[in-house]
Amino acid sequence: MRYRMVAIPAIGAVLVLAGYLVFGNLNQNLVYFLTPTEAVAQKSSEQAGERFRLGGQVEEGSVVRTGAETRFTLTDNKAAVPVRFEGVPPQLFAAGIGAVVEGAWRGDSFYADTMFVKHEEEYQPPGETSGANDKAAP
Amino acid sequence: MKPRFDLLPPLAMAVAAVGVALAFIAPPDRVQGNLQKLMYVHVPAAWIAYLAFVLTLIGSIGWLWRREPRWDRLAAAAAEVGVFFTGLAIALGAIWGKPVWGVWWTWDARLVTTALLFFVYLGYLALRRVTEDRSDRARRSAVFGVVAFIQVPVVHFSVIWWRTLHQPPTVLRPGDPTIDHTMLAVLLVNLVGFTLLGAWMLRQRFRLLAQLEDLEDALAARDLELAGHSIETPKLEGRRSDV
Amino acid sequence: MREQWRTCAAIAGNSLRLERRAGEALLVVAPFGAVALLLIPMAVGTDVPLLRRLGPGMYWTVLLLFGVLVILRQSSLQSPAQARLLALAGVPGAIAMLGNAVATAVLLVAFGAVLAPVVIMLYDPGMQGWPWFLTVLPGVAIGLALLGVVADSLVRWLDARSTLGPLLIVPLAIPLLLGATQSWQAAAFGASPLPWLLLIVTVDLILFLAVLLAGHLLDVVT
Amino acid sequence: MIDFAGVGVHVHRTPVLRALDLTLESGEVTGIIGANGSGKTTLLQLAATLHRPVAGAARVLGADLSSAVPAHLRRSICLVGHEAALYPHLTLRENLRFVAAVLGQTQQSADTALDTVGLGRAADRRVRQCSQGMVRRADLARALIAPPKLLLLDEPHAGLDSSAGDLVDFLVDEVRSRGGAAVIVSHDRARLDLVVDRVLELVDGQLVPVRSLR
Repeated sequence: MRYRMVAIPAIGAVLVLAGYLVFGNLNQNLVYFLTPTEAVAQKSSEQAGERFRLGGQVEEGSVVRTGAETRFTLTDNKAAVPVRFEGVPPQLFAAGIGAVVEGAWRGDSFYADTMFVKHEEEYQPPGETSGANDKAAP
Repeated sequence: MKPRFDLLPPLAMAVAAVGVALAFIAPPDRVQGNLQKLMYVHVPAAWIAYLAFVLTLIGSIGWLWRREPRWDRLAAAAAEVGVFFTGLAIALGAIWGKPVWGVWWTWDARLVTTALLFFVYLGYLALRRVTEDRSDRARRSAVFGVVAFIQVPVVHFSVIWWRTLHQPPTVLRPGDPTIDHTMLAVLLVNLVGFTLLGAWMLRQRFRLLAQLEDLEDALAARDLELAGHSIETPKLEGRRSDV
Repeated sequence: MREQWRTCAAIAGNSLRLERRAGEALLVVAPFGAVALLLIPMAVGTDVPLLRRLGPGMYWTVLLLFGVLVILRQSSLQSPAQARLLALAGVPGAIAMLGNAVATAVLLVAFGAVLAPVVIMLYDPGMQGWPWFLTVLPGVAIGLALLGVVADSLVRWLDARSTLGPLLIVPLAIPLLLGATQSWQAAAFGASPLPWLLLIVTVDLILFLAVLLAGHLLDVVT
Repeated sequence: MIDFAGVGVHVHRTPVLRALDLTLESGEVTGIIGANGSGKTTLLQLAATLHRPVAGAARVLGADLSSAVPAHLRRSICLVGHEAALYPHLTLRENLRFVAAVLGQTQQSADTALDTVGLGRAADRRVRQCSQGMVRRADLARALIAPPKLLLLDEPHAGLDSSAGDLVDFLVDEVRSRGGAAVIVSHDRARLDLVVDRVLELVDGQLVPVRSLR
């Protein structure tokens, strides 16, 4: 085929780009949520009511459920943001778990109406406290 | 052909039955409880779906390379099996997701790509259905089968970068699997059982397609009248109105 | 080789001239898309901060869904007699497809350029990173156009082509849609949209290769 | 130029031609007649390398039709069907110049061709504003841009006045004098017999000789 002189460089370029996209260290930059530290820092410059996503760890002992509302604190161990979530949280939602909420600042609290829970990849029978990884380790 | 004992159906049913029975006996998950047992069907269904789409790719490439109808039949049968199991995996995932995640559906990478796979290969099957001529159908669907599959990894990765919430791979990852070993054993039995079931379905569809093509050929051979023969001279006698 | 590119340019020019005469893409599809942008806020509510966030996403969704109408117009423009003419002129399938893709890409860029002010006016989205848009739009247009010519030749001469074409195109256009919307969002969150732009370029290249290598297979005339 | 032996052709899975034999030498012009639906158009499309035979051996300009036909051979075939290959929105000149461009010819050759068929003054009219006969003439002008080795005409006389009918004779003589060959399908026996060397009738998917009127 006479297209070879066009096709071969194109295949090369695809391989290089695909390799860069898959193995290049980009994945961290691609999930867009603000950490509590960033959210607090941006708070003054944000327009009131601007929606964004906030992600962090649910602080131990901070979860309070009152009727349709759940209050808790999201933290990244440097800053903490009080969150009021309206709606039914996912069953896995608990203190200590990673969560991303979507909503806006209202006063000093973050009012959220959507929540994603970071699901853990471990499946364990009840009663065991350590992961299979630890058990199998020499 | 001499009828001979066929091992695949009884074997597939037996292993799948043992797998399902083991799933009832297996311990419930610490966090998710008995809900986690859906995994024993959900994971094999998704696995077979992906495997089937790989077979569609192989069939498509095979047809383009050798131009033999059996490759086209393989691609078609695999796409049907794949669409069925993708649908099953999505439905089971939704049933499992409602209590665990709190929603039937969540905008997570794995879910979105699986649903898109479903629609891409539904389009593949629709393309096959509306194309009349057999070799034309084989050519068009082989090209689409290859183009669609090249795009699938691109879609997969782009959606992963979009939002990451589905759990990372549990079994297929470097190092020791992060799953209890009893559970892993049960899951593996189910994987084997469902793969055998999928292979059985694939083989049945493959044979049925071959028979349909034979039937088509027989019908075509019976009616070999030339197209021009059906046209007659206009019948004008007794229709003239010259009063 | 050079002669083939000249043929490719002739086909693209002819396709664009036809469009200028018939005026279908820009005079019919563009207002249709603008009406859709006007309808969405009526359906989801006229909450200004919400619409500001939805704006870029709506823009790209409308560009993709209504762009399909622009993309699939090739098969309605060419009669079997004209297809036979091209085949007997010895034009390779890949060259004819690339020529049509060039014309479609130009039309999609024009379509996008018409829609952009409508979105800015109606939705008032954040304008951070707008210079990136100038590279993202052609990238998306080229990808959609290439995907379009592949799908178009797959459904050519089929009765169901007007409905089957979009079903084949839209699911595979997801990387382009994500690349476009996420590069906008990355700019809004102060991250670099470059990875998403690279994704779009990768998809464009893959589809270009698909056209080049599969062109002769899809070149059916009778 | 054409060598068909026992060729069968199916269109949409329906058999149209069966066990057809045809040989056409360089410089030869053959006329084809036949009832409606007898497969005349399919025969011309087969000669234009646009069908793949399901049976028999078919060669056109030396190329075997059971595999891909090289582009440069296809370029020396000109098929003028009963449906004109012109874009209705473009002018006659734009249409012919496009044909010239894809054939690798100059724009001048397109303008000259239009002049030759008597459409030089109507060249800037759009096809949809032209009469049926004008469209026919413009479609025939395609054969003048780059003289073909094999000219295939499907009902060229339909809708043409007598002066334009002479145009068909001119085109055929032009091709013949350059060592090419032509196949003409027509119902106009009177005109047909003036230009062709022999007339064949397509009956039951096969060709049978017909006595000339001359």
